[in-house]
Amino acid sequence: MLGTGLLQGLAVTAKNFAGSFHDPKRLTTVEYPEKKSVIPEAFRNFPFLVSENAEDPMGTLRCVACQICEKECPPQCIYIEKSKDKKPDASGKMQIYPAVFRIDSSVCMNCQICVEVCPFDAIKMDHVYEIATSERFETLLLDRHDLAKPNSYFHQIRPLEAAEVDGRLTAERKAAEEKAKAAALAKAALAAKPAAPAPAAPPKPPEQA
Amino acid sequence: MSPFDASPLSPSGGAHVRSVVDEFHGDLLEVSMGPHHPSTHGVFRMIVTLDGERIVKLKPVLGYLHRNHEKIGESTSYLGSMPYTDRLDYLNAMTNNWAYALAVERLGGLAVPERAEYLRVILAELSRLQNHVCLAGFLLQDTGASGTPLMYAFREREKILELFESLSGSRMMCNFQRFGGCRTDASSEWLGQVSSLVNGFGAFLDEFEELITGNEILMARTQGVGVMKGPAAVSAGITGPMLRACGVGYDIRKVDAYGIYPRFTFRVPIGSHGDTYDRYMIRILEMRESIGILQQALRDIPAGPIMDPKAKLRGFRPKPGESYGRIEGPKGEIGFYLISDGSANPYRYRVRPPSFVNLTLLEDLCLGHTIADSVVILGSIDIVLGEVDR
Amino acid sequence: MNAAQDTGETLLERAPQALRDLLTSHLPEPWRWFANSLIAIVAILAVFGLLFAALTLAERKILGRVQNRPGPNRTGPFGLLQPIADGIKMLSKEDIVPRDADHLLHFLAPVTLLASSILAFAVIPYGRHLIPVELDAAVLYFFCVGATTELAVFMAGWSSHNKYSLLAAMRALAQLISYELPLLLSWLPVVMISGTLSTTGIVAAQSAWRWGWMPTWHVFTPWGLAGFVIFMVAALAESNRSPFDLPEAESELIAGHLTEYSGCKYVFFFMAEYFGMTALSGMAVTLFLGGWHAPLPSLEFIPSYVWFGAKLITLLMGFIWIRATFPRLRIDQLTRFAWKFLVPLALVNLGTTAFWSLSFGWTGPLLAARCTVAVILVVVPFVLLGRRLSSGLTPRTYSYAP
Amino acid sequence: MTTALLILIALVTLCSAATAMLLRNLIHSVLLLIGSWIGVSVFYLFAGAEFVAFAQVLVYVGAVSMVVLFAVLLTRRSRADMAVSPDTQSRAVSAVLAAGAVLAVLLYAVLLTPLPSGISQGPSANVRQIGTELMGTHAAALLVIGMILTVATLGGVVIASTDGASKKEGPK
Repeated sequence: MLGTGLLQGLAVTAKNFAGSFHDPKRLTTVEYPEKKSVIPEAFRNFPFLVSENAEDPMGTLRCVACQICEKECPPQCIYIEKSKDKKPDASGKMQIYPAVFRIDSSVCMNCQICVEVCPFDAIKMDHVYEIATSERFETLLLDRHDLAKPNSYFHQIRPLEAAEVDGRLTAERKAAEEKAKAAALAKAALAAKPAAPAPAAPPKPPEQA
Repeated sequence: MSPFDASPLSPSGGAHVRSVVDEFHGDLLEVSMGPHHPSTHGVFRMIVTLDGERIVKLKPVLGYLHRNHEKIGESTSYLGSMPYTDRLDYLNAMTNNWAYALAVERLGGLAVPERAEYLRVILAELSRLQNHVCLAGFLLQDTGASGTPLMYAFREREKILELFESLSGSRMMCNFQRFGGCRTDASSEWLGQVSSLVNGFGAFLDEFEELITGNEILMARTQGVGVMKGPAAVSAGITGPMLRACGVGYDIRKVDAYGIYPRFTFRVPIGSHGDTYDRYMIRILEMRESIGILQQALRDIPAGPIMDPKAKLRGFRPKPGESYGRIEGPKGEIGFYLISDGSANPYRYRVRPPSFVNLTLLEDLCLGHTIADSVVILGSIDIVLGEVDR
Repeated sequence: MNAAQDTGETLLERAPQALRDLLTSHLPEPWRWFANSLIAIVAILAVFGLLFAALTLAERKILGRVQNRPGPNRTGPFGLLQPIADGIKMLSKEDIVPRDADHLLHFLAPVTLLASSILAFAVIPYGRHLIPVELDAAVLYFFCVGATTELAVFMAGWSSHNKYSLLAAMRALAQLISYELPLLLSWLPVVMISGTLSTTGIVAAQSAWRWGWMPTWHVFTPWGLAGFVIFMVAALAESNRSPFDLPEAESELIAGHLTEYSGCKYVFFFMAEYFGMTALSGMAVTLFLGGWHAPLPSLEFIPSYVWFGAKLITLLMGFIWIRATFPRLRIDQLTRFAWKFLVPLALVNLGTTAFWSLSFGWTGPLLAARCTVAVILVVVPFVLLGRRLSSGLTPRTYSYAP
Repeated sequence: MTTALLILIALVTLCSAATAMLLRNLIHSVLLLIGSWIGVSVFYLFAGAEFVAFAQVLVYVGAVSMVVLFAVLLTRRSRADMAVSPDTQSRAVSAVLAAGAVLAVLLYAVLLTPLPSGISQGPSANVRQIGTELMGTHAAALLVIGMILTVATLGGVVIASTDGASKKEGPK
């Protein structure tokens, strides 16, 4: 009362003024272009497509054009066209691949649902954020060449998640290979029999972690 | 009758002021405040009729941010609506997510594991902290406090947002809750960060209150301004801190006991005057209670799964039926009403937005006050236009 | 005074004078007066123009630090070139005048405002020998040029043909009517005590040392302190600074009378605000803080204008500090504060001053009685009026729902 | 040189006063009136009456003009006022009559006042002398004027507060 509240307020601002010079807890600003704040691993901003190999990204995309993400994307910013032919994937199995894979990043709202529903760990969320551009259509409509980034990049931005995904994938591939080997053995053993076992099923969708 | 017509609720002698309008027709100044106005909290517009500086009529104009949220919800899968709920009250994605998840869980009969319930409480209370701290900052900004309280508030909010980011991947558009649990688990070091933040938050609140709560100018600007009476508030459907500031001790965390809230001991502060100062102070006091809840939750959080194994994200088709999930959001009762016809999309998707309902009494609160008060009253209602317009 | 002259006449003390005489000495005698005046005008514009630039930066830096951010630091080292960048930006902006505005008044308003705020610098004694114009009624002159500032704000608000600006114009008028009176009443005691309206005379009246070390500035007397505080509060209102920045109240009136101004005219308003603030602070220094006198006898070797500058800058920092802390008052509260608190307080203060001057000769125990009575005469009205003003406004305690 | 300047100022003063009467825009009229007040104060300055000049600006430009402006802005145009047509012959006649009466009184006063012929060095009254005069010789008159003004102010407040009934119910 009688101005004591005002004086108290002045004391607090004076304290903060002094504190901003010596107390890092008070001056929390990160001066952006020179310094950048540490991005947590979970940070997500726009999807990218994981390819196994940096040299040949288009040949080693994990995506098999199953179109689940296209269906589930809430703002429907993904457009996929399946290929007519098949290409061997990382484990050498013949797979359909996306002939067209486009993401309209001006529509995308970074919700990560495409990542959650992808059964092949083929689409992941990126860490980029300096993506301002002055052109609406050519630069924001990303096609598969823009989207493809190698697995090593994935390891770089999300080491924990990438390690977990890689472990799971190698385990699955090993299992598939063993199954195929067993199938081949069985085939060789029962060469006379006409019916060949069906090709190995695609790896099962990962359980929700 | 539209809530903006002359109503018997009028708490501030509005009826009398109206008669003055008739006497001096045509000599009043009509000012269109917004949608481009520094203090309308987004794209809100008030058509204010002024007699000198005194408000004799106020007509809110809504809808500048309308984007068909409810209709989109009816054509999107249950999962697909979750990120849209982030964008309702974009300060409180976590609580919006929870309310929507609650509605879907009730529709699909899903259980939520223990750990997920604790995580939800922690995130909801953190969300409450950062919402209230923002509100206090914005309200003081509206009284003209040159940004200092707002900056202090945002400094603390930033810490909470960073926690949200490291858990959910996004600062504001968290999209974190799922039906039957949460999307990712919180690491123990994340919980440790939360607990150090929570332990430091009390000191911040003390400093903030020392800065401004006892300030005579603030008291002069807010005490007795925009007085709302309890019965009027109840009949207008007002919820949250707005309602509690007029002395009605109604808190869905206590009344509805959703989630695991009955396990925590906390008090519900209520005001006695129903004016802007009470609305401000109730939020400050609620933050102190939230700190208590957070400390209990962080102490008790068990290990275990975070998703109901029955829950499935893709192709979720609940049985035909309807459900209403509501929680005590920072701004009031945020509820989602869903009707399922057994398909992958809800047949009806309806949001009960606290901001919008709380806004209905704006004219009654402002009548007879000055144009400067109208800005402060609007600030004390705590609206987010993403939720008002949907 | 003589003692001060003996010790204070250092080379530095006379430096501004010497420099001026050096420049004008080769001129013929009849031109010298004109040249001297011109030099004084240029010096004032240069010094206070630079101070204005520095103040805008300082204000932003201090506000930033108070708000826990670094403030502008992109332009030049530590952001020191920021005022230049601001200037270039503002001056290169398009000058937009609303179609329905009153073009002549819209143009005249910033010019009038800037002119009148610069005129106020004429009578302030900046140092022992530094006073641009020696006037018999200098204090009166100062406040009479200051009176036109709000008129210019009104012109700006009214001519803009904008409803927010019109409201701002009304507020400016109400604010001026309310705060002119306490402002005038607050310095009357100084005139009563020093018996002169001339600024040099008022400074001279504060030149003595009590007990050999304590300066006899007016602020160190009970009535002087009260007068100083009233003066500064009224000065905040006169210069439209927070918490009395109602004409340009951003949160309700967008920018008030400045809403329809851009480019160079906007800069004029901005400059005028800072010039007005500086001039009022300078007058406060002159009236209450001993003008250019040093605070201790042993510090008199430092030139007088340095002391004046130091006091001036301290007061200006106070303005910024207050802006960083307080919310804004409402217009009715502002006028009530003036009429029900400041004016009565200033009137009582006149009485206190009368008592002080009547009891001039009291010594010994009577001196103690004199001080006590004066303090009581200041404190009791303050408490009573403050209580009345803030009746019903209290911090509250809250209950919890059962 | 000085005479030319004085004539110029006199012309500006008179012109702004005349235009102030003729303009239909009240705000412009008030601003022109202020201009003429400033012109008058410049005359005082030339006459060596510093104090009166500054007081003139302070009181008239600083305060009276504000009150006039305030009154202009706050006056509500009621329908009764609108009904009176602005320029009728009868109004013109009464205006001329009133102006003539005022002029007559002023002329009478001016002609009666014994003006010193030739340029005399005006009484170099400084502020102190004016103060002593006011507080000594003319103290009674000053007090009476003060009382009258105070009463007038109080009366104004009383009249203005008749519509305070609605204010009582408003916020404090």
